[in-house]
Amino acid sequence: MSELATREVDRSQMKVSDEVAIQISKMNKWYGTFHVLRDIDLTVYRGERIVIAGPSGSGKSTMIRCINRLEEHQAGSIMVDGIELSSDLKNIDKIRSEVGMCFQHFNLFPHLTILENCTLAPIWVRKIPKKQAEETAMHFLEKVKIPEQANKYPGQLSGGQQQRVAIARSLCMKPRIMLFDEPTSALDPEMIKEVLDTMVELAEEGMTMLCVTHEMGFARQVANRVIFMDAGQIVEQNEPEEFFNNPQHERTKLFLSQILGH
Amino acid sequence: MSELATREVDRSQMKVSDEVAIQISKMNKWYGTFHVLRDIDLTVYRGERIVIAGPSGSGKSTMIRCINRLEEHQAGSIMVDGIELSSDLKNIDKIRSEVGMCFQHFNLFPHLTILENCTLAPIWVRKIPKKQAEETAMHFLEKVKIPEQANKYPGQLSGGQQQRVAIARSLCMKPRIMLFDEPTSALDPEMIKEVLDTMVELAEEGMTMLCVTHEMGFARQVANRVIFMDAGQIVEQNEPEEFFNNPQHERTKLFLSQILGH
Amino acid sequence: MATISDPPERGFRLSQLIFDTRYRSMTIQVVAMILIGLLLSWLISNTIHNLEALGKDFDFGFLSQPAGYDINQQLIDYNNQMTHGRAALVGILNTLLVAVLGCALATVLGVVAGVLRLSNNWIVSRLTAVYVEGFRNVPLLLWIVLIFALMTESMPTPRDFRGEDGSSMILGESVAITNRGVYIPNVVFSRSLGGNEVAAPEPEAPAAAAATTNMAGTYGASRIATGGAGVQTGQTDSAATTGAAEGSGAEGGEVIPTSSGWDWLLILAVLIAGSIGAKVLGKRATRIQEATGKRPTTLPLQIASVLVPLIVVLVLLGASLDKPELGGFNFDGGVHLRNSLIALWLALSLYTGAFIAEIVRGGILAISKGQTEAAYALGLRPGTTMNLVILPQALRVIIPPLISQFLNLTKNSSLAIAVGYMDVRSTLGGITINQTGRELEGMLLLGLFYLVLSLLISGVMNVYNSSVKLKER
Amino acid sequence: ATLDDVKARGELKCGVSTGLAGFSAPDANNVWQGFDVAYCRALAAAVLGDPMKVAFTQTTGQTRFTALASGEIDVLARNTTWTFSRDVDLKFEFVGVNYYDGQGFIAPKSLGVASAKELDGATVCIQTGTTTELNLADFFRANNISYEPVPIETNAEAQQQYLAGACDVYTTDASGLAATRATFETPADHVILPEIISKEPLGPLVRHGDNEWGDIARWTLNALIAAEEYGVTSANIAELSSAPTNNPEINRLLGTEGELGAMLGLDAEWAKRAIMAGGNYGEIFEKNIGEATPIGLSRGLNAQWTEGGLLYSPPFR
Amino acid sequence: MSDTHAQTVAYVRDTMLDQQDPPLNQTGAVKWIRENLFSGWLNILLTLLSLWVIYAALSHLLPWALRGIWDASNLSQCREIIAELYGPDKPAACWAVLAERWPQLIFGFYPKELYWRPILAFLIFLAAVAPVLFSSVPRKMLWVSALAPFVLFWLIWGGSLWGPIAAILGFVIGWAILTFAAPKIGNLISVILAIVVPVIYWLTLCGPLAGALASVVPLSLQTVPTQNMGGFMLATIIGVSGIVLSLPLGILLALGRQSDMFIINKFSVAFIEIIRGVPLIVWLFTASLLLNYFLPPGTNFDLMLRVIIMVTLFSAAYIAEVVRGGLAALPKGQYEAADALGLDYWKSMRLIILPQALKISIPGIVNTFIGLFKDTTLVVFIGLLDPIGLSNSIRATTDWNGVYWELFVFIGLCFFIFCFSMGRYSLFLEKKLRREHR
Ligand SMILES: Nc1ncnc2c1ncn2[C@@H]1O[C@H](COP(=O)(O)OP(=O)(O)OP(=O)(O)O)[C@@H](O)[C@H]1O
Ligand SMILES: Nc1ncnc2c1ncn2[C@@H]1O[C@H](COP(=O)(O)OP(=O)(O)OP(=O)(O)O)[C@@H](O)[C@H]1O
Ligand SMILES: NC(=O)CC[C@H](N)C(=O)O
Ligand SMILES: [Mg+2]
Ligand SMILES: [Mg+2]
Repeated sequence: MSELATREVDRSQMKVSDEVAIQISKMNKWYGTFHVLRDIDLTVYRGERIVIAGPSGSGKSTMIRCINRLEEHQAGSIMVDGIELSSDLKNIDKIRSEVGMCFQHFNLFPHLTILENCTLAPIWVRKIPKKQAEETAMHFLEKVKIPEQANKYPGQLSGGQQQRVAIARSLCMKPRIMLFDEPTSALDPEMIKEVLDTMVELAEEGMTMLCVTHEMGFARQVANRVIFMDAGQIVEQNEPEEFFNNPQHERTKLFLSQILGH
Repeated sequence: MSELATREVDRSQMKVSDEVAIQISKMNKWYGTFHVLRDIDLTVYRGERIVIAGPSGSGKSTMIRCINRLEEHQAGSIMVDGIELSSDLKNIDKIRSEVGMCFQHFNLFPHLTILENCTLAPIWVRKIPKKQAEETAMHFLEKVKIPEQANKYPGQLSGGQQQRVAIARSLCMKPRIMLFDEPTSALDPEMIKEVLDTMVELAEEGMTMLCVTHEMGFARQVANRVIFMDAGQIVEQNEPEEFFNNPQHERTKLFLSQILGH
Repeated sequence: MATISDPPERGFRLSQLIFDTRYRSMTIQVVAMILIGLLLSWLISNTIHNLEALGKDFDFGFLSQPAGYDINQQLIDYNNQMTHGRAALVGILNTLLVAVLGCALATVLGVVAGVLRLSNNWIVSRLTAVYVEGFRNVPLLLWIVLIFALMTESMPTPRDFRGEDGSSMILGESVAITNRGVYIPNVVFSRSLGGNEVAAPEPEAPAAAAATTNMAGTYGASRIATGGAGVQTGQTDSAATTGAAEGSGAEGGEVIPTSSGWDWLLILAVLIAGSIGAKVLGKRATRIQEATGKRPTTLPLQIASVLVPLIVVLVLLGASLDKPELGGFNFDGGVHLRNSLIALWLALSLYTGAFIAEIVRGGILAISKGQTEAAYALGLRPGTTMNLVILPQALRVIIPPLISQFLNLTKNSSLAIAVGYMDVRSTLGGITINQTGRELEGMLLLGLFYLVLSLLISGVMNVYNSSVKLKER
Repeated sequence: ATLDDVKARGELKCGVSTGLAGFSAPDANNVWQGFDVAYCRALAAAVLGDPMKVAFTQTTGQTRFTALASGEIDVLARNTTWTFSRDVDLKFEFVGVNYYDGQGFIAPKSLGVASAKELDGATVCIQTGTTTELNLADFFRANNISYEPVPIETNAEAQQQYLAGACDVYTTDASGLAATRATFETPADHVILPEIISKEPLGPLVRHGDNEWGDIARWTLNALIAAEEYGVTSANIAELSSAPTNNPEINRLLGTEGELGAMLGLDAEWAKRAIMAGGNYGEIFEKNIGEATPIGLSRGLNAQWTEGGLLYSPPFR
Repeated sequence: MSDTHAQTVAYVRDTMLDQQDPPLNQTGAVKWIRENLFSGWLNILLTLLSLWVIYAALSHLLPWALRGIWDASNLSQCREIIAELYGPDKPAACWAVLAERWPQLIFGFYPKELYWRPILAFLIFLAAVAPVLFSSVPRKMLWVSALAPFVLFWLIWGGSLWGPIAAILGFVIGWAILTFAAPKIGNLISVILAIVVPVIYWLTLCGPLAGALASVVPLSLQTVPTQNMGGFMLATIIGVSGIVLSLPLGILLALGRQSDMFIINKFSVAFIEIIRGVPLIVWLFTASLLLNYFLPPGTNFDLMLRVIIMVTLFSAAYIAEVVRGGLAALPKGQYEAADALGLDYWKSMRLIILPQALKISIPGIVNTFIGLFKDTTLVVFIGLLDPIGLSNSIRATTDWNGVYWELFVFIGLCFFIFCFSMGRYSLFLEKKLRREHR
């Protein structure tokens, strides 16, 4: 974290517009009879960088996945880019090609090379010529510092490299909104730094970002807003400064005391 | 490391005798045509604590595994406890029961409880009565602070706990020589401290130890000697003080600058 | 510092035979070798002694003696004056026939059932579960016997097709399902490459032949032909019309349509060429996609590239259908799929299909949900996801056990004995052994045949395995 | 030697068919009954003294010879035709003829065939591995007509196929046809066609080479036939054997005179026990397949030579 | 930060929400039916098709089965009763054949008055497998399992009790050599001795010893010859002995196939491939027809024994392949850790490798066993009276000529129950294993 801390991010440089990117209202979700998400209300503006924190099992991943409709919500509504998420297949396809996602467990395609992993969706969804798709892919692979691995298979990479490929792959679609689910879980401190740097760069370019992470350094430096979840609810949300220095809710205080003490 | 640093280890307490425990001379090893180890010369005296460091892929693990004959070397000789490692099964069995090994990936037996993992070899190799073996095992489990997990299975433990079981298991054979391969890789900082404490204790009892690690705090506090490897060769070896403060070789200097800067 | 001792002498001691890793394995192997050798020579010397005592010899001469028995289903020319060797060949072909048919149907059934079993439709998945568990847990032999009994007991006899109120043929009078099997139309050619005979100029003959052909023309349009070539409705139409035109146009000596191996070879060649063409089209589409990003629609073109040449060839050969007709005791003409073949085929396919269903299900489940999700998250459509992400991975899991199921099916076809299907076990391993008393030679040949077959199949599997393994790591 | 094996084992292993009414079939009490079975029982009685010490092995047309050749059974009594190649080439020894038979056809009355020559194009059920198969091929070739064989493993299956109409006619030994027809629900709906297309002398057989055992098997059969000729029945045998009668032939047969038993390697009463097991040939015939049974075969060729039949036992001397 | 989002920033929840019930269309029958049966036209079509299939099957089967006649002494009588009760042409089953013949289908020709013996044997068998199958049964019961084979053999075949006891003695000798002599003469030699000495004992001393003991204290049951065994009893005997015997052989073959020793490896591969490459039925014919050629002149042993040997070899080859998969699935680290602890080859196999490899292979092994059990029906072709063979001979009698479905349904059901429960057991194990090592 020390490295990040030394870097001065000019937060005012990052554009946040008035345009609403994601609008979640009164969203509820059950797994069977287990109430995972309760009355979630959240408005994300275009260009915002939001960090989602919370104890394990609080529903962070589930919420993120709902935005992509990898999970179906059962009550309330979610609007992404002005399109309401319903069972309409066409809407879902449209939204998914606009929303990138980087999984907690990478989910790389083991039968394709790194490069093919990165070009698959651009070619088949965006209908971009192969050559051009490969150029974009190499660009992002360079950004995460693994261009030399392009022709290897995922099984031949280390965990950290895999995680970087996952990030690059989701960026290759050039989505307007990115969802990151603990993008640094498998990395060692040196690598963490590199990845966070890349994300800061993206943030500077104005991409809307939702990031589940426990790297509070990232939250402090990059986020506009920190959202704290517990037991399926948003318990507190605030600007990072306020959130860390002056938490309001009891639950938040407890959590922060653990994280900071660590 | 701060914790370790505060602890004063009385290095003069640890006994180093003149007796040779391990004698490696002109040892070479190839994987196919890839020359992993080149002309390794190393003499370890009984009671010495040696830390082996070096970049990833430099052959540290391979060297340690040769001492146990988990890998066969192709040229030169290795003598352990005065016995030459050759294809003779009797010698190999004898050496293996004297040399404990703690693997980078633990290699616990998932079908046995923690206690059974620890007593298996004493009962079947050392032919120690079960009751006595269990007492020894509990002793070491207490040392690594997990006696309450004795009846669980490895799958039910967290990574850090597993690593500590692996250490305890190798100690239960009461080997005269211990080989540790990155014994703290899976641990969070808090746990690292606990494990290193245990190893310091063992060192104080006079066990011969070879430890691959990047925890330079440990090297500083406990080791008699630090060995630095690169590209299959021993590049530099020295007492910790000298090694850290006054490295001789260019490669060592580069490596230390990275590690210390991290 | 202690002095370093010299490396110990490298002399050879006897105890090294047991304790040195290098020599120990040699010792064990030599002992094993001797034991195996002793066992084999013991068995062989026993056999020699026993043969001597029985006054028999070991001789494959019987293969060239006349067989004397008839075989009902022959893929190659055979009659009871031909040799035992020829009879064995007929049996081998019959075995291969039922094995190939069985593998094909079992794959279809298994894939369908495996996919349906994963369906989120409760009734459908339950129903397929009943199918799978039912067939997996009851002996194959019982199924064979059961299906055979079902066919002989509940289907009408050919006799029942006589008269007004009896059973009638289905699919426009072209297919008859009887308890002796199913009679289906055969495709014959009036300009066969093997040459056509011309009917003897009997007074009624041309008229009758013309009538028959005319009928083919009339019904051809509304009929799906299921003959050996797998011809589809469209061509049948034109082919039959051609046949009709032929029939009415011919004067005097009527050409009798027949089919020869050459015709089928030509059709096969055309089919292969057509599918190569289709592949080329697909490749071209990929090239265009890589260059421009847009993939042109190729499916209709691909279908056409297979079908058009085929239709042309069929018209040129003057294809028509030879339908089964009720003769004296049985139906004449057409292709007779005997009960024994059908029962064996169905039972083998249903049984193996149940196992394949489980393999397919397991293969699809083995590809973790994360893969589908990742593909969806990238915006891929379900169809594309299946083709580009799931199937390539699932196939690696599915193919090896699938092939060993094919192997099992082939071996299980030896249960033909239960329904009197004349496979290689019934001819070479049954009647021939029985008539000649050459059980040792016969069983040896039979075992060798199956062994070679299964080694071939598992060889193919190994090649496949290593080819996909290379890609992965 | 087989005799020693049998004695050591205390049990005779006899191969029979897989079930042919009147010839061999187990009843509900698990006891095998029938004409072929009776011969095995007689042989067991002669050799072991107890007609029940027989282990029956079911054999099909295909498995019977290999079973006998491999020693799995000691004797095969399974309406097997005595042919040259079986005797010479397959290396077996037929010990006699217990039923003179010929191959016939059975067809449903409704089919309306009166002669086998009208069967052009018919579907014919046959048992595989039999002479039937070969005779059939010859018959149709000789008459230049075609047929479609449906090969079948056992008589029971053949019967099922035939009754279900899967074949137009069923052909096998005439005795087998009669036995099969007898078990039909309405036997009267089926006719046995007049042609008998072959000679089928059926008899028990043993392996080549063990002549002592062959002799025992042969003379047991002959004893049954001779007993009928001399009027020795299960009813009067006790009386006839208690003391020598004035017929020396009977005396030698029943062991009250001469050394015939010892010559065979058996005791003197071997034939007496064989006959007591199920009666003489005539009794066995009448009880299992005779006119009083559902099978209803008349003696015909199988009458004693004295009554115009072919049964003729060599003299016991 | 712009202040446009003031309303969303600084959101603090003051009261925690309670857990609510999901909306009605998310639970209950309505949701279930909508989601599971009628979501989308394809699904509706499939549902209707399935319902039709079910209706068609049941409407044919149920009346036939339920109307069935249980009380008749032969088929024609049965048909008369049906015609009388339901009128002509109404399908109805004649279960009477089962009522009359079921003992035959189950026990074959085993003497009626001795039925208690196989039944008792079956119960003992169940007790003996319980500790092997379920880890919750006390471990002490394993002794029952070890002794059971001998007791079962004695109960089923009868004869003198001393035979099995003398045979057990051989195992005791082997065990004694292993435990007492091994420290003195070394492992390899003692293993060899522990195999050779008992074999010599069985071949020479065992028989006379049993005979001598029997003449002192005759403890014996009435002997029942093999020919009298049939039906499901026969299938079970062949199946169970095949299963028990093939497992150790299969494991050895798998180890052999994994071995680096060229000859051992090639021999195992050849054995496995040859056995698997040829259909079981050909092997059975070999057992019944050809085995006598390969044995010394004059040897002649029981057909059932020969079948058991063949079936054992056959399934051993399959088990070897399954176990090999399990061995290959173990990470290399497990082998290394065992080596590093100083365990020798056999100890590391016994204590570390095999327990894990076998656990992984259990589903495959159980499937092999199901297959083996089903394959016992093939013995009908070599003249043993398995259930299908018996159904043929029942049909060969005048009384029951023409009965098919009833017998097939009964036999099929019995096999289904056996095999299905074995399959469920393997699922149970699989789930349990998954729970144990996440
Ligand atoms: N398919 C499912 N069925 C039932 N419960 C589920 C399912 N998936 C998740 N859950 C439960 O939902 C809750 C929220 O899960 P989620 O993955 O969103 O947690 P999270 O906040 O991402 O935690 P973590 O930080 O550990 O990733 C958890 O309690 C989990 O047990
Ligand atoms: N089985 C093998 N075949 C070929 N090369 C191997 C094999 N095992 C290891 N190597 C190579 O040998 C070199 C040394 O490996 P080793 O595991 O000893 O490295 P290390 O110093 O322990 O590294 P790390 O710190 O990453 O554990 C590496 O470059 C590796 O790629
Ligand atoms: N039908 C039969 O089983 C016997 C047929 C004939 N008697 C033969 O020996 O071949
Ligand atoms: Mg999560
Ligand atoms: Mg290493």
